[in-house]
Amino acid sequence: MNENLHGIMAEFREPEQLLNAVRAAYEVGYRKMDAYSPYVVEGVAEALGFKKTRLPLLVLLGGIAGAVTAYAMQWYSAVIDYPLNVGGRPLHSWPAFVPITFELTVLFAALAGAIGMLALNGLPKLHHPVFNAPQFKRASQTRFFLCIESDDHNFRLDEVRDFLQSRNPISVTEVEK
Amino acid sequence: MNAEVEEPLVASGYDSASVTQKITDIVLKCPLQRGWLGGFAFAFILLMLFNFAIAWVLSKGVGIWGVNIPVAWGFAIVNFVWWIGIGHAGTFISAILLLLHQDWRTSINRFAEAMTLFALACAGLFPLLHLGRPWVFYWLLPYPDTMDLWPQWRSALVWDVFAVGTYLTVSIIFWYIGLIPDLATMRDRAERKPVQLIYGVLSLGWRGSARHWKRFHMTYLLLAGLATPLVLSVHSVVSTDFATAIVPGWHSTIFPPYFVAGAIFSGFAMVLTLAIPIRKFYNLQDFITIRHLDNSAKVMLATALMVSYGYISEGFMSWYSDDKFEIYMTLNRMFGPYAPAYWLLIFCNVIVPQALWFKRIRTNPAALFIIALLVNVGMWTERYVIVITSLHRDFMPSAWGIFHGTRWDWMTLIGSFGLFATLFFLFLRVLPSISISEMRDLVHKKSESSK
Amino acid sequence: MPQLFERRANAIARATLIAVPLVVLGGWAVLLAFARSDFWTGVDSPVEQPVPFSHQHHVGGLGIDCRYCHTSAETSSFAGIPPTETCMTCHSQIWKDAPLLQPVRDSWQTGRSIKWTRVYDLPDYTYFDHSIHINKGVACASCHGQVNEMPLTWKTNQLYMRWCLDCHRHPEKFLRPINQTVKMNYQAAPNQRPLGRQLIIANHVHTDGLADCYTCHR
Amino acid sequence: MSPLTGIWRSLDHLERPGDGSEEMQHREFPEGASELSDEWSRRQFLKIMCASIALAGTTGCTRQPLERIVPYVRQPEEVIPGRPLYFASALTLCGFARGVLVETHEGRPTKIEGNPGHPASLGASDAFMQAELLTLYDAERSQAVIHESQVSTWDLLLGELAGAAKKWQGNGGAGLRLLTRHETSPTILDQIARLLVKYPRAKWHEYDPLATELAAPRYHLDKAEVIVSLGADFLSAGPASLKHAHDFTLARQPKSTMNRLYVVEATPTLTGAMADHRLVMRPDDLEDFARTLESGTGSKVAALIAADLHEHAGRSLVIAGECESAVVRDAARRLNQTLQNVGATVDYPAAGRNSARNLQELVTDAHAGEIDTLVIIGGNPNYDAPADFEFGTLLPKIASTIHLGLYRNETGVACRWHIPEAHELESWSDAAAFEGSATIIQPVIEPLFAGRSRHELLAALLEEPFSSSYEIVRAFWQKRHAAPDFEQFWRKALHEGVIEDRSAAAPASSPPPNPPPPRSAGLHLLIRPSAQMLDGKFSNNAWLQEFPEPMTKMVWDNAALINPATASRLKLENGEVVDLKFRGRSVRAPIWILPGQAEDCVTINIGYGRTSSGSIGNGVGFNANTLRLSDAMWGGSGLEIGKTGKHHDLVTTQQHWEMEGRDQVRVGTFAEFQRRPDAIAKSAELPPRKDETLYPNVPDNGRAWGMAIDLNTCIGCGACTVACQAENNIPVVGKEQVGRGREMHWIRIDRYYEGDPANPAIFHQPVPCMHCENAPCELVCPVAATVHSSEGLNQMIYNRCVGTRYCSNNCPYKVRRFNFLEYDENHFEKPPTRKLMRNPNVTVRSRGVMEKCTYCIQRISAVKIEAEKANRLIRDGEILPACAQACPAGAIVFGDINDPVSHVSRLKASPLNYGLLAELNTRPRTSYLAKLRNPNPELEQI
Repeated sequence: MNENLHGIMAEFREPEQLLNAVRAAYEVGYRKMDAYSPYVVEGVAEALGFKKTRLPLLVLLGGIAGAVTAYAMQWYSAVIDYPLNVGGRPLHSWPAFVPITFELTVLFAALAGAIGMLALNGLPKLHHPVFNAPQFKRASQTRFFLCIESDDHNFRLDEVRDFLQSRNPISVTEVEK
Repeated sequence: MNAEVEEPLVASGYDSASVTQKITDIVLKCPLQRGWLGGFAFAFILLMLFNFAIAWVLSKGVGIWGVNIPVAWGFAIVNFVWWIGIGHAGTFISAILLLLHQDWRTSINRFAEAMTLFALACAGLFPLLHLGRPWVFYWLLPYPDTMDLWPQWRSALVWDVFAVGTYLTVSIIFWYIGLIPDLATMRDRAERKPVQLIYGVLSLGWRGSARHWKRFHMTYLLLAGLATPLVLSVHSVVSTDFATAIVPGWHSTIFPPYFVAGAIFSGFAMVLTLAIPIRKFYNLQDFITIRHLDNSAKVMLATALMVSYGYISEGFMSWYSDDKFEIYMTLNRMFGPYAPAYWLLIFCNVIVPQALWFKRIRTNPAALFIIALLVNVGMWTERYVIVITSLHRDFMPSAWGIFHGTRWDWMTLIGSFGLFATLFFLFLRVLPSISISEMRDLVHKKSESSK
Repeated sequence: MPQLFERRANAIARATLIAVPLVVLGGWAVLLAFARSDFWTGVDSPVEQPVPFSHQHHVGGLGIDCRYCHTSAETSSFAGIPPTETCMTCHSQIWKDAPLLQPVRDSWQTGRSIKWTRVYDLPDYTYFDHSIHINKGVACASCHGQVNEMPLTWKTNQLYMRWCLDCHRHPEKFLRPINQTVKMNYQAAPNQRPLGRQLIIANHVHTDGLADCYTCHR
Repeated sequence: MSPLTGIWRSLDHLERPGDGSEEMQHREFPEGASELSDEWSRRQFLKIMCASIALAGTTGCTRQPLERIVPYVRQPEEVIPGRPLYFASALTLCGFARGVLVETHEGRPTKIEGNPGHPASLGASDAFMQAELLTLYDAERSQAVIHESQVSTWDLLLGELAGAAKKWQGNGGAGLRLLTRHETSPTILDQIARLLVKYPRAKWHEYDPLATELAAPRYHLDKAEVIVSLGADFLSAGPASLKHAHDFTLARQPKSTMNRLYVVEATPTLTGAMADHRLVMRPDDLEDFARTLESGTGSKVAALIAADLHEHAGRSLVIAGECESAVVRDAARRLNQTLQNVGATVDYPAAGRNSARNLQELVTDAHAGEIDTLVIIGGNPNYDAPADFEFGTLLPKIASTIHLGLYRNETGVACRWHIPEAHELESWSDAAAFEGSATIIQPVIEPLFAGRSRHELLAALLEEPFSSSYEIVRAFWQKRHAAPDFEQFWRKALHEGVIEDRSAAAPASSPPPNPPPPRSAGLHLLIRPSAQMLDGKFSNNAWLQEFPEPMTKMVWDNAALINPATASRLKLENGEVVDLKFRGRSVRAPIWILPGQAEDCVTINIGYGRTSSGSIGNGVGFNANTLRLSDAMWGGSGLEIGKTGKHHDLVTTQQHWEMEGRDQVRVGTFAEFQRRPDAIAKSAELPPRKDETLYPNVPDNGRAWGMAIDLNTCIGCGACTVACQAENNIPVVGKEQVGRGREMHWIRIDRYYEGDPANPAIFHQPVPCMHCENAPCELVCPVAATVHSSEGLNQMIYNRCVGTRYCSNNCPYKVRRFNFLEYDENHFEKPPTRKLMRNPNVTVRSRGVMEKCTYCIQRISAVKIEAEKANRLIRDGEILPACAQACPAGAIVFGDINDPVSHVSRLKASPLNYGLLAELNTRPRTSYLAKLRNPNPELEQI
């Protein structure tokens, strides 16, 4: 069979079709597949067997890092490195250290979230096989796609095509690597 | 919101295709209109005026402004606070309303966020220009210097640096993340290769994978969750620039909430000031419907009431505190040399918004537009009153003085509109000014519910 | 739909995303390092003078005391640059016609001063007083280095504030017995720190407030 | 110190006359200045600061420009580079010497202080004395001999004089006239005497616009318990004012007794502000008052005051103003005699009349054409002579007119010859103090502009072989003190700065007698010297132009002062320009409404409206001399005011004069004080107790600097303001900037009124930085540019300041000043001479940084270093901030408040001590002593 095959892609008009197709494919036993849609379709990801993401944890860690960095920096510089008598206030004026601690917490958390999202999504990925699909342009506009990939362990070209055809898509195409 | 009386969020007869087309065509298809060119040219002229004013103040010093002793803070700070305030609506709409599941935010959050960024850009400039020696601004940042010195963490100005810096960064991230799917759409709808390439790079190769969508949404929610306290904190920190001082009229515990309310108030005013012309100009009445205007107006009304409460409690507290300095300051605000400014702000921020109690006015774009403009003026005046009248007569009568903005002050203020408008006009031309993916979602949900 | 980008675009894109922050940070680090470099601060690079005066010869070779020329080092904020007269006390007798010394003789005849170039040049807003340092056991060499080994004169420290602070916060690291302050051949004691602590008492060094801003800035 | 300092280069200097300017530019003490050439490196520095935008992230990496060190060729043995030298000399006011100590750095005078050993200054100074320094360095002083408005030379003048001399030898000097200001210099008087012997028919005239009373009485205010001033501003005007202020405050201390001061005057003065009872009346009413005071009958008030005087016979004193009519002055004198005050509190020295004739005679002779050569030595008669003399029209009538003066002023311009005069700090001379003791005036710097001394000109007239001023003066004193110990005498005289030699008793000048003004309704004109310009002598002095007038707080202008009631009656308002018509002459002047001014009295100050003063003084204010008549030198009745509908912006440094019940100045009576000493200071809101705080008590390093300002003795003269300006390189910013509220003075004098605007109580309060222990300014600075020192100083670090100006907003006292522009490069600070005058121990602040009072940290450091070197403690009073040193009333005291016996600690322990706005819990280190009044209880009832 074609070594240069990325997978087989079906194009649907309605999100519900996609959702059902994915559920079915999963039951059949396909795992290495992905769905593409112009906006988020509830349930598809779960149907693909994608349960939970580690993003929240990343964000939490980022936040903690920010808080610690901020407070440590302020405490060290004001108490240890160059203690100065500022208006008779204590060197360790912790209430005054809170705002910056808060801000850096948010900053680090946000950065962690954004970078984490890109990293986990493997973005940027300017070149991707699915773009080879002629009609894939519409994936970002109106249509819904399901692509069952060739490296799935029970990928059989004909079975997959038949399976997808059975979900009455607009079209079914082979996607080159 | 009970649906039967509610105006729809999107006019009927739209599916994701037409939505996509209508929004992307503004950028990709429709030719340069005369209106856009004219507006841009005017904005650009103002921007050049801004540059000139900045060049002059950098070469001569802040002495060209009206600032003096006792009124050592002038327009620069007033403009800073004003712009920052305006910069609050965007994040408020996209973050807080998102968490509150207000899906009417959908069609206005994109350019509200853009507005936030451009407002922050203007705001960010003023503290720098305000400095006596702008070329050493970086001494406010912590870094290993040759003097073993650090910023003075007890100063609210340092908090400001971090607050505004964080807010700017997070807003950009939030905005950009939200843009990615739309950039992909642009990439796929663009005809010309270079345009495709540009949007292609910017969209980072987004392909709408379900897993990606999942993480995308998660991130978007998390960011919203982070931005919500942030947006509240930023203007609170800005308010501490005043509240941590001992100056009568500044030293007040109500400042943080009262500043935040004021910020959102002025923010929504600016949203309307922009939305109403845009929807007309690009015939987006179907997306930015009367309902959006109505809701925004409601938010304005609510925040206007909070701000009014702020004014009242300020007056009450100064009487209640029985502090001779506070009392004098309050009376001086109302009846002193700057009384006209005070009554102007009361008129714009307290009296005028009362009109928004009436649906007829809330749903009348023209009226709303005028009210929004008045509120913008009113909020600027409020900051002017807070800064100037508090300073010009504080503790030592012997040191009392008066402040007048010079023509350079006004040039810098007006010029900053130029910067804001220029950026905004460019934004309209190169980016989808309404979130396409979210609109699709909306249209979809709508068709669902109609089924 | 044809691919908009080739395969390698992915690698390039990721590389740039990682490179940009690295370059920015790196550049900043380089800038910081440069500011502290001897090249920028001019440490160890001889300063051109109207007369190529050799401390090595006069101090190291002839063993002339610092204070013979820098007369006010012990009494005034300014250590003093010798008037032409001082040079002529010897050079009216020896090296009378050395071409190198022509500027000195000119100055002596015309009554116009020799214009030396500063080697240790503090900013105008920083006030340093030689006398108090000498009188409290801070040696000439502590700041000026082994001038007795300098054929031409250069500075041996960067004169950054943190450098001043180092001694103002921990004088014990540098103090000498007062009678050793002008000695060029002084060997730092192995037990400098404990010795230093004793010297703080012995030399009546009041350490509190040494790091006050007003100690140096007015 | 070497007496030769002044002349060690003057011989080679002689060969090159008239190249002052060139000298200035290129040879400004290259030998002397073995230190950085300041102004250059500073400009460079600014540029590089700007460049550092590019280098963000690497402070301190602004590479220093190459700087030169310029050593001496031959180092004067008394000079130690980096250490100042002090010379005792004297400056004259109306001709009378006031001893000074001049601080010089490498040959550059940088500060003037009073000479503690001198009877007329007692170590104190006033604004004029302080500001002389600026005049010395004024690049607009005349720099070349001018003949027929062409640059000429001294030698050519000598030639012309030689020609004239032949004629004079023939006719005994007929037609030769000498016009001087009031002269007390023994040497000058001697030279003139010899000239008059040589040319018996030559005549000498003296004219001084502020001529002091013939044989001025000498007051001993320390001995007087009840003082009545009849229009006399003895505390702040005249050559003895410093002594008066000093003695007055001695008797003002609230001990078992405290002196009582009645002041009767028409226009508010500093003396009036100090009064326990201030009676406001027109000059003609004042005469009646004087009479009733004598008779003890008449008005009840007068009777009560008279009674008080008689109660204190022998311990009382009546002082008549020099501007008052003979009637008043004679009354005062008779009163003092009947009260047996003469010999106790006042002496009337024998009228040592000198042979000078007055200006009147000169004018008559000139019109009679009897004068062919008029030599004007100093002065500016063409500007300040009485208007009816028409001096301007008279000068051209004289064949040869020669003017010697510091400036080519109105007179210099009108004379055929003008010779630049050497400043008193540039040349040798001598002068007598008000009470007769002489002082050798020794120069502290080479003549900057090749000026000539009066001695040299007189010597030339005497056709004596050239000898320097030094030789002339020394020769005179050798003759006067012909003794073998002359050398010691001479050195002692120079070192002490005063010669106990009454034989040089000051012959006072002949005053313009003021006839009793004819009674008449209508407005009364009062012409008074200016507290800033004096008689115009200082009109090109930017420090004094920007020195707030003590009563009006006005700068860069003079005005027609008028009482509120009169103003409202005539519908006049501040700044309205009016025509003042007085006996057929008129002048345009802006109105200023002044509380405490007598009704229907208009006061105008002379010294303004100059036309040939220089770029600073020209066209500032209006010329009051145009209304000054020889028979009404100090004004008179018959003034009319005509409206013009024009307006002139008048600028003051204080707009609001009410205290708004905030107790800045706390006042009580002596009686209250005796009953409950602490009642007065505690009359207002009290600060929180020391332990009412969440903050840790910051330990200091043993010393804690503090300051106490005694409002009871402060007379509000403002000497501190100018002294501070001189000491701390404080820039002048000009009228426009002051108008915008940007004056730079580190210590200001606040003036408050209380009560009836017709005759309010007037308070003065000096306000420097309070050096708060809980300093609000420090808390808000984002870059730690202002923080606390271990000795409790509120440090301001200019080079760290980024200029957010938050500290100023948060300073309740508003004592911080900001460099809104590059003031160091403005018109007043730019001239190269100004750079020489800088105090090398104080940083010159660049644009965009905050600055404020430092308690004169440079002086603290200097003393600390000396004490440390000697391993000794700092003595109490060893450190004197400039303001404290200048204050004639000793009202400002500085020291260590940790030392319980230090003067400042004792003052702070006084029950009168209170902190300004201390209820804000700022814990100011500068505190005030409440003001006491000692009113006459019976008079209170009326």
